[in-house]
Amino acid sequence: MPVYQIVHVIVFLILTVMTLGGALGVVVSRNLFHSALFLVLSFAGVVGYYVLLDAGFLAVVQLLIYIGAIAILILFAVMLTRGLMDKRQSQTNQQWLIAGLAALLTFIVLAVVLWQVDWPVASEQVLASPSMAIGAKGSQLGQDLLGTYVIPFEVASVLLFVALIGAVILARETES
Amino acid sequence: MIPLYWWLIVAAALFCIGLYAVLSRKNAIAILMGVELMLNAVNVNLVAFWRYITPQALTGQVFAMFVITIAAAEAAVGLAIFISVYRKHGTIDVEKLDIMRW
Amino acid sequence: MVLSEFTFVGILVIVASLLPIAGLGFASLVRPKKPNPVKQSTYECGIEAIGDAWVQFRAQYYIYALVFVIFDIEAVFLLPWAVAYNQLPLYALLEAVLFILILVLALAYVWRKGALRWS
Amino acid sequence: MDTIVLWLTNLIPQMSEPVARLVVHLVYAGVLSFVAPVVVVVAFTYMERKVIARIQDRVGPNRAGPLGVLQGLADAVKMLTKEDITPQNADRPVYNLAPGIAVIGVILIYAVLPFAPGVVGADLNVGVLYIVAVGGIGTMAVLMAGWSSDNKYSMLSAFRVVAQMISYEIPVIIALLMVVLVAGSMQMGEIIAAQDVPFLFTLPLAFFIFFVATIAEIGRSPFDLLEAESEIVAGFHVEYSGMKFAFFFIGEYMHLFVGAGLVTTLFLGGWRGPLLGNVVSDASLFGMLLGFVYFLIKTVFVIFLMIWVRGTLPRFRIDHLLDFGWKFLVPVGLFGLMAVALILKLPFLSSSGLQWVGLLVANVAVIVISLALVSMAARRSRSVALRGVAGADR
Repeated sequence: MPVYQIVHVIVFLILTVMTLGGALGVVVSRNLFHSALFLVLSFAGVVGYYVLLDAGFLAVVQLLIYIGAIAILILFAVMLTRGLMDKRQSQTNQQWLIAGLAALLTFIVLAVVLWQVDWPVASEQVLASPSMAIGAKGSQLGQDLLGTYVIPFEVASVLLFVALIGAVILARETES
Repeated sequence: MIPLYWWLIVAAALFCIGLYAVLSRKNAIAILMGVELMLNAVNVNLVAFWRYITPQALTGQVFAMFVITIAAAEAAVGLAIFISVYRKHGTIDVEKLDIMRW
Repeated sequence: MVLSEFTFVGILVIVASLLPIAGLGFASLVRPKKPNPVKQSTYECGIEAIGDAWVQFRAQYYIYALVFVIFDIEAVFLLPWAVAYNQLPLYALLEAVLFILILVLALAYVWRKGALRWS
Repeated sequence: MDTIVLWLTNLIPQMSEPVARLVVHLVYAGVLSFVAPVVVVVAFTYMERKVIARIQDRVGPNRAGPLGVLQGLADAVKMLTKEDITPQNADRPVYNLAPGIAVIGVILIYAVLPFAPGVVGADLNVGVLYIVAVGGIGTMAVLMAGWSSDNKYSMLSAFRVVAQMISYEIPVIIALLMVVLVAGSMQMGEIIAAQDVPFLFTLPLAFFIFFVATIAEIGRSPFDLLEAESEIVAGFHVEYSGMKFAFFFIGEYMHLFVGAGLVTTLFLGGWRGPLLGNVVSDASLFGMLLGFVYFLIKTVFVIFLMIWVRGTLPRFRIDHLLDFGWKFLVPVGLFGLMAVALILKLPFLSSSGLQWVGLLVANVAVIVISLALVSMAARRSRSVALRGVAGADR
């Protein structure tokens, strides 16, 4: 096996430890602020995944949106709503055992199925040259977004519009 | 190259951890974090399928972009609801927020 | 795949994280360490701190974060458009202007509602 | 990078190309993370103190070494030997991680900054977006520091700083969108190549927005609310001392330099300058050196401008600051963006010379119209306020 492939696998394993470790941290941590920081760690692992999968643009988008925006939003919400931060109090409801079993069972079923299926992976030479979302000059993604996906593109704008208005109305401090 | 099913199994694990968070946590924000983990798992799947099965078309990446958009909109509105509820009831423990039940 | 353009970024993350480790490690060798309760108490202008750090903050901060998230995503959609602009036909201009105008409308609405006012 | 790799493989023939590349990358990363912080902090704190002193009719540092040039080193020694005090109730892991993350987040931006022709860590295809995205790491560090210190003031300050940073990230992105639109690329190399006329002259609006928003992102005066001593003690890092405080400080100056470097690269043509490219080849070592000198001259000039702004303008109030971002820079930027997009598609402006003129005209028009609107609104609100005062008197 060539050296770069070994490096590839090592990087994959490190990122997996980050992503799944972070995710477990979110679930286990009693301090909600720590949970949110573990969530950021998990997102950062996914950034690395996208780089390994040659989706550079998405990696940066993940960094920008998830870590730079959504995580900030969650941290703000955590800081604004104190409560349930008491370390002595249980953070889980009574059905945690059933929930854990259900999640574990789902995982086992999924893993077995995913492992058994013979995926129609593309041929070697197709795999060797994935399409670039954004090149040094010009962008396939931009052409797709304004061509094939133009309706979703505009609908996304409307969705953001509605989300903004709804959220602002909900979160505003009403004058009293 | 790393085999495709490695990615899929990691994504499945991430999804199930998120599922556990949604089912078991009391705090509404923690539940939302679980949902975000699940959406991330879906995105990893989409991008992995794009890379291994149709690397010539950008469909997987475009889908992932829309999923991220929806995740952000959902987080924005969801957290706004929590803040509003917190202001009214002083808690965002979903077990105590059952006034709508009766 | 062999050597992604992000390789250097990965290397830089690892090397750069050595800087704080090295800096703090070296400093811990030379600096004094004589803690006492007064030194370690919270500094709030010299008055003794009452209660813990958590007080009710304004939800106004959250609203700015909210508007920011929405515009951030808009940027993610507009950047591929901007890069591809030279290769796109004229209608791309109209589509993008429509996209931007919807967001201007959102901003105008939030502005009119006074949500951006720091009363 | 390629030039240096080639030079190294010629120097040591036994070395294979990938190994040479790895070595160059490691050395470059080492320079960026260990040499650059020291040089940048020592040089620019000195420059800032001297310039501010001159503006305020003082002498500035003059004790340590000739003309006080060793002042920065003296400060470094002081920081190293200071005791490290951690508040009793601090959330220790988070508290200790925050300064490191702050400085790493800034160093990561340097990866895409081209210092000279071919001297860039990674000329990413998504370079511009990468800059904005990595900037978000700093925001995270601020929140971590503010939260973990267990201090009301640091938490309040963290809220403020984050509100400021995210509010000014949007204008930065809009200005960058204009640049990307004209250059047709997000890669720093391509953006420099597209600047036969620096974007300062074709996109003055974008330059203005980017410059102002960069100052705000770095958190320098007049946007230095994080250090508003009279209001919030000293910002989110009140509880930090010694080396941990020093890392926030290093991060701030590293950010100053990289911000100015980005202004240079995106609007002033980066390392481009006379003689380079036609008389002296880009690929030669001398060409690299010359490019670096051009880059440095422009960047130091931009930093000088920032210090000048700091020495001249008073601090903003938080509500004015947020209003200025959301109610002025963002709408003006969005209309500017649409104007630029329109100009680029006008059929009768097909030659590049005419296009430059068109862009300049459109930019200036947007600036003039928006300033006129603002002054009209200001006059109206003033007269309303005056009427209120008059009514109260009666």
